[in-house]
Amino acid sequence: MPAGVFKETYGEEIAIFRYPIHYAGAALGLLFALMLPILVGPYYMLLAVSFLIFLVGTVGLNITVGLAGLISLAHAALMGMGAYVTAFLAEKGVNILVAIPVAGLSAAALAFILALPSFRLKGYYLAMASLAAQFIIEYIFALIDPDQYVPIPDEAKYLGGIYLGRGLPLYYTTLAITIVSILTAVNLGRSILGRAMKAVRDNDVAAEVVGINVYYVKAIAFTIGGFYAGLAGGLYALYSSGIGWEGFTLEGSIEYLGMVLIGGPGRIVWGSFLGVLLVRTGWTLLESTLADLIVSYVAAALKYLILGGMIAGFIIFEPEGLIAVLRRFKEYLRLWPYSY
Amino acid sequence: MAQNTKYIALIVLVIVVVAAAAFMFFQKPGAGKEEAPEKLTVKIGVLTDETGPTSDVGISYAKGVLAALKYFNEKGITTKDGVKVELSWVKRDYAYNPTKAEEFYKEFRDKYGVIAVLGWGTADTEKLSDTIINDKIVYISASYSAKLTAKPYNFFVPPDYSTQACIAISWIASVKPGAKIALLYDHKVAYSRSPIDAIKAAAQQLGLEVVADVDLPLKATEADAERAVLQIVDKNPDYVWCGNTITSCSLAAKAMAKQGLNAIMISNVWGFDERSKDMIGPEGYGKAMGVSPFIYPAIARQQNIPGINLVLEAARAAGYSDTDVNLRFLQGFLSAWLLVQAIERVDSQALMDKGGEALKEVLEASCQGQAFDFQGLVAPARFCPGRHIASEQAYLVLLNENGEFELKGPQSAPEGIDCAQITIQAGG
Amino acid sequence: MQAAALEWMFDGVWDRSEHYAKRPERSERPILLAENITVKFGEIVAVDNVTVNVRQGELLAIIGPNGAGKTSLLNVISGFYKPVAGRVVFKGQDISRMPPHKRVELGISRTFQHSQLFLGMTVLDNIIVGLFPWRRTNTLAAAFWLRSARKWEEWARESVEHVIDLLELHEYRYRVVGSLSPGLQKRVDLARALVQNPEVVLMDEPMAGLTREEKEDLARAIIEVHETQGTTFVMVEHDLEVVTDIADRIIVMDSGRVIAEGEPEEVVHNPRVIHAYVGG
Amino acid sequence: MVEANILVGALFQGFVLGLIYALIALGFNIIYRVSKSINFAHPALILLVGYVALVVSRQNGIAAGLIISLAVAALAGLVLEKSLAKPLIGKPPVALIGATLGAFYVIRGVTFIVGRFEAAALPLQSTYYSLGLLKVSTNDLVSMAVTGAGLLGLILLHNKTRIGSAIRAVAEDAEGAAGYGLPVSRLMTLSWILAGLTGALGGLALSLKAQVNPYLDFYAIKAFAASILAGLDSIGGVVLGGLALGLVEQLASIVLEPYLPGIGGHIAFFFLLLILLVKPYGLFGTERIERI
Repeated sequence: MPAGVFKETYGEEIAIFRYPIHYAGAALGLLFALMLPILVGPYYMLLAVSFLIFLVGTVGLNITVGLAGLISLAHAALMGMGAYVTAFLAEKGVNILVAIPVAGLSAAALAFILALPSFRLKGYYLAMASLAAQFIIEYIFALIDPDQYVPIPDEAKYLGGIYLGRGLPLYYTTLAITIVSILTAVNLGRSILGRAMKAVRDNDVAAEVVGINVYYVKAIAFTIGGFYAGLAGGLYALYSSGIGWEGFTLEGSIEYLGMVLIGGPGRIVWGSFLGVLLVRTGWTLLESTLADLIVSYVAAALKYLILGGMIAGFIIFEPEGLIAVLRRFKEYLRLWPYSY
Repeated sequence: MAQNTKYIALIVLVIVVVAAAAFMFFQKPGAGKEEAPEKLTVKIGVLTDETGPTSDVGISYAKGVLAALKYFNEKGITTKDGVKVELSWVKRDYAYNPTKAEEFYKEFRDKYGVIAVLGWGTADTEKLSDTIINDKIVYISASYSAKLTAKPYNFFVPPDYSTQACIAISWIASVKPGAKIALLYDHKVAYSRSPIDAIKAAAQQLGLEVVADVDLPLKATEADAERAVLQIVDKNPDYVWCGNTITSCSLAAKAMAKQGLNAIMISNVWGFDERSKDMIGPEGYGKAMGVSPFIYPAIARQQNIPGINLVLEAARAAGYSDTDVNLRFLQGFLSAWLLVQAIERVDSQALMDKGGEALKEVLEASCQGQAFDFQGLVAPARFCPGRHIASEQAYLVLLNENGEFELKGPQSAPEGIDCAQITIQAGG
Repeated sequence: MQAAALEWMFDGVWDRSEHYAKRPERSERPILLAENITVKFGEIVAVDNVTVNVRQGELLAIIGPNGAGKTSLLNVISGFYKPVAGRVVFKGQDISRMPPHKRVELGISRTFQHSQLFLGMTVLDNIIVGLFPWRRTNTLAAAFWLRSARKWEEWARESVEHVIDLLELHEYRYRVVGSLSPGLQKRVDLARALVQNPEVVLMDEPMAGLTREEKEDLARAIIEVHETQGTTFVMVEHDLEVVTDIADRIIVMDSGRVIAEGEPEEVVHNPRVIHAYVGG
Repeated sequence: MVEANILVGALFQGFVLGLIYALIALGFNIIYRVSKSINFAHPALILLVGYVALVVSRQNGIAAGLIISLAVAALAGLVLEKSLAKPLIGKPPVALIGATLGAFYVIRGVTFIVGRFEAAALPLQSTYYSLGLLKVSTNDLVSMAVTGAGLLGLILLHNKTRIGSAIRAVAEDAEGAAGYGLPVSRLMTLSWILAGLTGALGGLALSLKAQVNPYLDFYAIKAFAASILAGLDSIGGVVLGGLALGLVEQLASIVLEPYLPGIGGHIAFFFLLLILLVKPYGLFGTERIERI
């Protein structure tokens, strides 16, 4: 806690922005986010859009995995649920800005059903249940989407004459929804519900005995995670001309889990941010660089080797993720040159 | 509280200012016209699957594409009006993940400004088929779904799956009139289902009888294949259509031999190639064949088809051995070759002004004009607006009793029945 | 109707008195009754047909050698173990089938022998989590940090500050509990129970592993709560000295059975107890 | 009505696949017993074995393929134990789940380098025999021999040998076993190697029955369902679970396929979810008593 800052109310103490530096940081960050289209070309702007979409999804998984400690391997399927619901509604002529929240809610409903096993299961059993769920949902997608492609009609993507599906409107729409998602996630994290999730994660037996309805908390953690996954799916439908179930397979779920575990489980915003930046966006950029330098199959194998190695490595050496590494680095810089 | 309000007001102000600035910044005036230079660079995107679920064929296909691009680039490409063209390509492996494919496509489009994409399978081609219309980017792929023939910017070298299947049916009718056919394919996979309606219609028209329609999973084990075969065995089919990929089709052929089903299996183009010999094994010799619009490279060499020397030369120049040149390599090579031929027919000014649209126009000009010729490796291709069916001709390749591939045909599509149209109308 | 629904969604009603109900006077009336309880682990009988009657406002201690079934009995009362036979009655209501968290809501809180704190969280959060059953916000209100969420947070903080004062935990508020000494962890554990303003506190070996000084601090805090708020305590304890000092009544268990019951003085001199402790 | 020959053929094939599922599921079971967690790298190991066997047997014959792939799988088990399981002793089981998921990807990468994910068949000459309604091939016989030997060997090792009882003791109570002077750490290593070996045998049999292709790991994931049916700590139960899964798959395909195409390949997951919902510790598994 920086010196010279005193809080007068309890409310101030748990505010999101507690110190002047927080305000400055938030303002600068927002400014950067808003000006990004000016700073970079259209391709990087679209890359940023896909970054934001997956950030929303990862924030959701970070609540399920990081806060509540429930391993979920069905996150990509939940995202798919959101995308399919959006596609279905858009087909029916519903505006996409209406469809996206509905997508979130329907994915949340599905997640709630998936959470039912978590009432009786923990740890490895839950991981297996969600794995089964991932395959079952994938199978159902394949049945309802036999063409492996559902187009999202452009007509649904208009807001007062502005086409939201590309360029700046796409970027700002995604950014706005992402910011709201992140703020609500932070609020949930600092609420009693968020604390109860952490309690369930740290010691679910004791949590039950000290008065936490563990079933309820687990279910709600899963449901909230599902909501954000669905939201990401809806955003994805906005960004994309069409969806196919092959985009929401187990590999996607593992990648999501990797982003949470590498970035920083339990650090909803910054952990997810770093995870997506490194695992998804960073990798896309790296792949573009590598593709010109080395033989493609080596690059392809590297994808598996590096992502897998990082997941295992972080769990063994730094379970708190990249965010903890950065924090230590920051502390080191702060104290430099006196290392004590 | 008051302090918070102040900050919020500040932030809102910043948002408004920046957003306004951003919008203004992006209203750039259109780029001015330039004079035709000595040399043009054409940007091409290459999407491949070299690590995903279809990589068993995707790797060879990608090699073929790259070998062709390198070869023609070095040999020199000139447009119709004599301007030298240099190809510059960006390759990305999307591992059959449509999400990734879209990301890479947007990279191609917005970062590199490609005017054509050499794509791969159902996952990327179908997904991008609407986007490319807006972006005016020509998309040449190895997904031969009939649906794509109606899309203005999708092209491929051989006939579509439905037409290919109809060619097979027509061949059966010519060899054995009134034959009984059983269908084995994955009922929930777009690629496998795609030609089924056309097959049924063609069979009816040609007096053949479809006696069974059984699900055979794409991810099959011997157990699945045997179960499927057992379900058709007492229907006594003369021919079995296998609409899947090579693993499950070769398992089906084995199961047929095991269960003593005396019929010939005809596989879809992705269900049968050089590997079938080993994967089916001696017990299936003489009982399995595949539809192929392309002449297998090994056969092409035996028959001295002129085009194969070009392909081999390109492969060697790119550092591949002759054994690398298989059917899939050839398919990739031909896709790239089609693009090169289109560039050679385009007017340099049109190419500069209209990009992909100019390529689309010359490709479609072949409808009435000169066809794209591939020196005998595949039937010459013509594309008509709204109907991009390159040709209506394919071979049937039999794995004969000696374990050698034997070319039958070329066979033409049945008269008076529009197989692609049937598939498009059925919505698959 | 609509207004009520909106209020529920965005501004849950919070009545302070609900949580701080006034305690009845101390009396002989039983507040908690565990009747004919039997607990088995496979073939092993941990608790064998035990009946314990806890009176309103008393400080009851359950003592006995290791493996006597004390903790198992406590686990049955708090709902963590399902007994093979018997029932638990709290204020006239049979709570035998109630899940543990519901019992907390009714007014039975507990502490643990080995620290069962949430090690990744701060002291403050560990204590606030105890107020989970009394939360008056829903997910939507929490997500948008609506007035109900903010007000509840403030209310919760006041409640927590109250027990922090009581147990003198001021300087550790923001410390992650994993880094605290065992003695402090026990205090946080007790704080988490007390913030729930329980009618009955079940304590499982609160003194185990503490230094003498820490024991005295803890005992003082317990007595203070006991006397000022009239809270009933049921304490499983090993340390006879502490027990005889502070307990109103003692129950002695051995091998899953109750072997003695009564005032501290008489129990300590009971020959069966001496036998169980010394001779056993 | 289903014809007899279809039913007989499907039941027999279900049985053969069931043995394979059982053997692969035993790999999960062995790891669970000593490390109290699921080894998510196991499916990738199956994939690796398939490709190693393919690549080696092309050059040096099927026997060499068998030996080398067994050696590779044992080595992989050893490396997994040393690099993941050992450092994570004492951490919650979720940590090992995450770490082995990472290993799943790493092994996939290695497999890719080894075999480029091509689709091919192991070079084994097939002959067919007819037993009335039932047709049997060399592939069936070899698969049954390999899996049967593997299962029998493991059960004997587990029940009749000193190593087996030592591993059982470690599985029951690692600290207690250490107290009796058992080399717990060595036994854990041995268990991981053993799991690798069973995976190799299962993977080889699977490569025969499904040919070598990039989605072999999918079948290994389905074997999860077999391992959970009877409870993760019962060896006999796992064998039953595997057989049940193999048969259910085939029967479901016959009965439900007309309504739900491809259900046979996915019924395992419905099966798995149902068991987890209804009887999470399996039919014969024991619920762990938690203490506070």
